[in-house]
Amino acid sequence: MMSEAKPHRKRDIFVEGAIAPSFIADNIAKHATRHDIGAHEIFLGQVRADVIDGRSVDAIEYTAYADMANEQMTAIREEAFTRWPEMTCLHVHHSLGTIKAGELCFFVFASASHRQQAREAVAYVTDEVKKRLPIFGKEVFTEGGHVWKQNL
Amino acid sequence: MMSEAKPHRKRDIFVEGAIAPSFIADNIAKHATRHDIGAHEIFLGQVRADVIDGRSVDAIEYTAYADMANEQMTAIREEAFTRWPEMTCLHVHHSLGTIKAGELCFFVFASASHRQQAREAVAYVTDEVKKRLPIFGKEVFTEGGHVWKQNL
Amino acid sequence: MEVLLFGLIAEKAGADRIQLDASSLDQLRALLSARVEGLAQMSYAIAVDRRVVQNDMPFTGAEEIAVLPPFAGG
Amino acid sequence: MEVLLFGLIAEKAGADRIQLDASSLDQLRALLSARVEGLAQMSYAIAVDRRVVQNDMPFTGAEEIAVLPPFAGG
Repeated sequence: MMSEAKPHRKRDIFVEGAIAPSFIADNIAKHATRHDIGAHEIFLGQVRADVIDGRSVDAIEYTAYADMANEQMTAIREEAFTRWPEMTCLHVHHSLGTIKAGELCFFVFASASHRQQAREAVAYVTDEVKKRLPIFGKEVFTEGGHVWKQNL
Repeated sequence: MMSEAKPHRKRDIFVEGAIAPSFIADNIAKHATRHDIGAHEIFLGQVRADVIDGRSVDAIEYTAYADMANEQMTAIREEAFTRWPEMTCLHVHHSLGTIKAGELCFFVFASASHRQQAREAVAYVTDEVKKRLPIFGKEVFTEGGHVWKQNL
Repeated sequence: MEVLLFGLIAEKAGADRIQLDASSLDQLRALLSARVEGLAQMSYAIAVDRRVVQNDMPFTGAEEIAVLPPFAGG
Repeated sequence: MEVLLFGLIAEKAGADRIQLDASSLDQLRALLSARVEGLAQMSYAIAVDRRVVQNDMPFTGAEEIAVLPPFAGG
């Protein structure tokens, strides 16, 4: 929690494998000591079993240019803390490796005294991560074969 | 999960005491079988230790006109499912009883294929619950005494 | 008829339900003001059968009546 | 210089890093097109020292160069 005072500190957003619901719960629970927080907003990305040309996505294999992604994330964090000064904490985690359909791959978590700032920050950070972070996703089909996922 | 097909079913949003992070995790985990979900959005309300006229809020004691609140919630749910038809699930829980500063009292959870619908639905439902549900909060001070909380 | 009271209003009245005989919403407001000290200065709403009602209306006596101070959910 | 490849482009090239000697961004693009089959038809970006660069620029040889297919995070 003390790290919140230093939004510019270098962080690694990447975790190997899916994001466990218990990890999310632990992260939420850590904020119980912060009595200035009134609102938490969370976004979670879950792998969909999309059907593409008759084949069904079984999993996404995520890779990333991690150094660049973490640098971009640091910039996005700074933008968000500037724009929403009442935000007290911002946590972002993204999976690497094979994430099966139904598993969680992306976790954005902002806290603030009031809900508007947390809500807007999560929307901004979620959208910017998808746009600016060099993360690559290979959608692997149950029937064999794959396609490369593409945001927008 | 099967209940999602019947958004009009009567539900009780109230839980006695604080909302545990493990309850949130369990709720998230239940959606792993829904492979059409790509996005979850969550709002959590946490009790702040606000300082009011020099006294510090230790806890909020929540009471409600539960029958009316649940009827209003059913109406809000129907509005949300009409407005965001790609939303697959919507869960809302609110605490009754004494919730200490730092504890969670309010949980709004929407899931959809894509993030925009889940995001907008959570914002709408959170705001409408605060406006339309007859829930009352007595802010109890560490130093003794209390004031009645008031939204807006 | 039984009238449900909540929050600050229940506190002021010293009860979470009171008996009043009102044949209309306006009459109920008058009786409540006499019964609950300071109510006239408070912000409150009246719900009839679990819906907030603003305008005067007659009561049959079978309604569920509640007096609601400002909401504070969330 | 070593050039980092990712995702679809690494797959097409059959490697996640290749050696190329380019003295500018434009020269790099030309060398990449010759080296990675179908690259000209693909959408990709080039990052120099972890920033996407659009316009031609000279290289000293000390840059960290990466070739990035469309992003898919989230």
